[in-house]
Amino acid sequence: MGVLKDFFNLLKGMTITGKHLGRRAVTIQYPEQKMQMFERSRGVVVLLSDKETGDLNCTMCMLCMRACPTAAIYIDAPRDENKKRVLKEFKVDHALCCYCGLCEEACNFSAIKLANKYEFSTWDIDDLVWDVNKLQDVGRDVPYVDTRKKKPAAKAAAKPAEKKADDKKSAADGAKPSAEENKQSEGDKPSEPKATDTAAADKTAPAKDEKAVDSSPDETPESDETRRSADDDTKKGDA
Amino acid sequence: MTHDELRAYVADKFGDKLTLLDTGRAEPMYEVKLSDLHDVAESLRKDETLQFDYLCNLGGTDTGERLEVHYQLASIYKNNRIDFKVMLTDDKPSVPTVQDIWPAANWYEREMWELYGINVEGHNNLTRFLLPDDWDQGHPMRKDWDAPDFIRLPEFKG
Amino acid sequence: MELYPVFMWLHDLLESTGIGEPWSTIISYGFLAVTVFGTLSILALFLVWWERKIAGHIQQRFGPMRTGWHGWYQTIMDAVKLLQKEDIRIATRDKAVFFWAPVVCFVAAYLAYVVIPFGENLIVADLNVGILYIIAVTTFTVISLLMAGWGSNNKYALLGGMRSAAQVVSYEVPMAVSILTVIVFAGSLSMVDIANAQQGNIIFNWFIFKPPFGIIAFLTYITAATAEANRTPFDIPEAEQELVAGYNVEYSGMKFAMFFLAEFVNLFTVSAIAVTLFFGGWHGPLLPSWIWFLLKTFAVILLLMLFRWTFPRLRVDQLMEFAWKFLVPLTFANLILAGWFKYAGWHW
Amino acid sequence: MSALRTEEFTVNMGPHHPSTHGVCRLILTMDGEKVVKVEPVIGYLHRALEKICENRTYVQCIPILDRFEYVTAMSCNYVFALAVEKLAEIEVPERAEYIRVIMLELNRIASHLLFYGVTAMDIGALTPFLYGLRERELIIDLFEMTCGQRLTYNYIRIGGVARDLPPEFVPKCREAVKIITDKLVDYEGLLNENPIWKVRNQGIGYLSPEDAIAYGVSGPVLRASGVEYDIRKNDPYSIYDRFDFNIPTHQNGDCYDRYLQRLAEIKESLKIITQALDGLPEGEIQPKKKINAITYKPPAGEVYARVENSRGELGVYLISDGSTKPVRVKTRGGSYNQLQALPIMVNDCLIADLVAIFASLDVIMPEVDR
Repeated sequence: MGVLKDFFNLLKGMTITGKHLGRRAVTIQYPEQKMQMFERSRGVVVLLSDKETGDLNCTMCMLCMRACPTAAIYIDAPRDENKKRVLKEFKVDHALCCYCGLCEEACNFSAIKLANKYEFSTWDIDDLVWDVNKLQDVGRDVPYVDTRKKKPAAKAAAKPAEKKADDKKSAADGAKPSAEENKQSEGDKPSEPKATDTAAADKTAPAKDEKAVDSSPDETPESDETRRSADDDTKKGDA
Repeated sequence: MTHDELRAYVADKFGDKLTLLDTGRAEPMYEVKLSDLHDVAESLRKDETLQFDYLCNLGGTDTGERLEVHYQLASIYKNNRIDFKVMLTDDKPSVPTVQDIWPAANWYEREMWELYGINVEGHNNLTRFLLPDDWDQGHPMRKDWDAPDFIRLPEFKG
Repeated sequence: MELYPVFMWLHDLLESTGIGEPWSTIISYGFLAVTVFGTLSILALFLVWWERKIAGHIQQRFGPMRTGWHGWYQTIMDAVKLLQKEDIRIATRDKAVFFWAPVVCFVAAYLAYVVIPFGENLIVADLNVGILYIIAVTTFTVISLLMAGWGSNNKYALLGGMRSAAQVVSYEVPMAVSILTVIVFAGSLSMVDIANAQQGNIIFNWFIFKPPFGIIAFLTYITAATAEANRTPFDIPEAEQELVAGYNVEYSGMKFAMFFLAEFVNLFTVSAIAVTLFFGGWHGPLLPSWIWFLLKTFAVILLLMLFRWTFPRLRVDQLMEFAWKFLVPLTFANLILAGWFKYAGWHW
Repeated sequence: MSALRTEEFTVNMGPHHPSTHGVCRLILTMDGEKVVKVEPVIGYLHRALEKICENRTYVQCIPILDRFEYVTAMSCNYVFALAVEKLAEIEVPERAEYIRVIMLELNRIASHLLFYGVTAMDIGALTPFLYGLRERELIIDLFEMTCGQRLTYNYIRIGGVARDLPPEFVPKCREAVKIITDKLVDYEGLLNENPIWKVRNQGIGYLSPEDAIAYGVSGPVLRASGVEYDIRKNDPYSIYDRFDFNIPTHQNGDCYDRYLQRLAEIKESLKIITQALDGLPEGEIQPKKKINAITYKPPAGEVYARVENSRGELGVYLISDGSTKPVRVKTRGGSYNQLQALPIMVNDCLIADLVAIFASLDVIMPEVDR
């Protein structure tokens, strides 16, 4: 009886859907309920700050910029008279970003991260280009594992003398509203790692770091016209 | 048939029509002369021992110096793989179609014609394919192709 | 036994105020029409919401949740939105046909409610050919779908219109024949009489429990009715995966809403007929009659919704084949056998 | 009496049509409901991925190729990594190979579950779509937990994988395998024996094995035509030769068999995952000599790597000149050939059948257009 068999197969399908009728929904009501994001989820790009000092971890080595497959990161950090980099501009275009996480992997200083935050839509596509302040603000409460090698230890050793000088300054800044302090710290930032660099105890550490990063200190990354030679490249690859 | 046996068989069967390229890998890669292309392809397909009945991939390449067309073949029943390619040095590059041997080549050849400007003789339908119908800006996969809105990644100095 | 006394009462009341003859009749008819129209519109809106909720829960979603408690006024807001939307009219349309199609569809859907008994005394007019009238009037829908398909001047819409014409005409036959089986049982064409014939004996006087003809008639009826209401697995006129939206592909705004509401009114119609014919109409103990009627109707609608959210869609030729090669012979055999049994006087 | 002559007309199905899975345009020549001729028009999603890859370093190509076949982005990652590994003869650590196999097979299941839902939806049953996606979500969550993304993973890298599995991965993966195994009963109960499903699919869109091979059709579509050819077995890559699994085949080559074929493959993939989870060793996940994203240079040469993904043969033909950027990345996806073979499956079928055939091929347009 083919007809009866078909009929019961139809009924079987209906019992399956009917059974689901009484079950709980597996979806959630988004704006009210939010999913617990995984720790590794790659969302918005942020800049991380030092847990103690609150300054950017970024050393302006430009590795993230070079690792980015979509040219979403733009860094402008010319050198000052002491041949140290001064951060002028750090922009991430979230509209260009493909959230691949290569910048995070390229970074040796735990400075950039794809945080597990996802609510950053805007009305205007231009608002998706975040400057350093915004990147740092959003990144302040992002937990991360500090993988900076040696530096923290060296810093701790070199710190005390410096801390005092810094403390004074921050005490003076303390009275100012936070927004201004951000700006202030941004302005100060480049000078901060510089200070540690000059400390005698630290002399060797940066050199080692540079090697590991395989970006030499003499790089001038901005001049697009000058191609870097293939030979140079191989050397670095081998290093 | 192992790769070595395949090499030996092909050398025996085709002689200098198929030149083995040194790629350093197990799977053999051959170079074929443009004039022999269709014949070689047909005998690869028809040969009882080889039976390359399955066209994996076909496409053009611009190495910067010359254009190449590569063919990746497989045999379903004999379970072999073979690659061969043809170098095009002509100003007006052109290859014979292999559509009659592997119907699958149809779209691949159309794509190649469109993106590399390699003419395919005997193809039944060389019309715009991936690009817009009114495309008139040349063959974009060529290395020297450039267009005002084509953005390359910024070059970094070492 | 119908709403007619209400009409008479209203008519007399208006007469006594001295309005004069044509106006008192028009106003009292208008009152009746508005009552039916209002009830049905609310029912249709409710059904849209309910269907979305059922679909949601079958698929382990929530369905509408944003507007009010479990989104209860979602469809009202949808209707308001559709009212406000621009009425897009393509330039190449057949103007008159395009305009009248949704109107015909809407009116045809509502006309059936003249003879549907919602409860003991809740019927607009108890025609003695009630069921015949319903079959006649619901067929108007097909004209409207054809009009929509033709008037849109769109190939997809035309295909949808043609499909629906073929489908509705085909399924009209098994549907009418299965209804005839019930008429054989009841011996009357009046909806009220059919319902009354199933009174008493708890539920075992229902026509569905007249084995085997009742159950076969019900199954064939419900199949044909699904096709009549253009619902999955017979929703090929709109088949969104094939024809995008079929006949209403070019409609927007309120015109689309009219098609949409008419579809759900049709759903209620076929279920209400099923209840009247097979499930004892409004008869039931304790609760008021209209509550029984609505409960039974919603149960049938739930069944139809379960169909929709479980089954894939049939193809157009298979649909025809199923109607002509399976349903029509089956229903005719059923009718003839039922008539023979009745004539011979075996167990009825 | 002369025969009744009806006029053929042209219907433009797509690029924006609910059942063309993206933006494929099919120009149909129709005689009433009958499709006389179908001509696919593609290119609406052409993003010039191959050209973009020529302008990126090898590691940067991987996130670009994620977008090539985004439903199984893991195998896109993998096939490119495999090509470079073949080229540079990189030894991949054991643990990385196991993780790769787990990920590839999970991704295959996710893709087939999506197919299950989408095909059912194309044939008019809306509920299976949600059920399919519900279980797919489990897998996507596993991916997100491991690599941080839900669709474009950038996880399988040259020489290994990007990150090690999180500790909770293995138990959660086992749980997901168990749930999917249970839910498969529901899936089959809903559609397999459903008479409507059967009449809609059986005998529709027949593809003979000869035609399938000639048109380069691969994967489940090829195997549903009765050709037992699976690159995992016939040209083994990674560590597939260590696992015990079968290559299911079906003989009829119609839409129904293609559907059954994919359900059968889900079961085989579940088997592989269970075995891989059991055998997962400890150890490194990246080669000893780390691949630098910016400066990595494979030796000059050319290679064609191919893997079996849920849509068939996924291949990358890679030419390197020894610099940081590839000279040529030619990608090859299963959908390309499947779509090319669509016209030969459509012989005088109805428009509804065309939808069923198109759905049964499981074409992903970005893979066709690239």
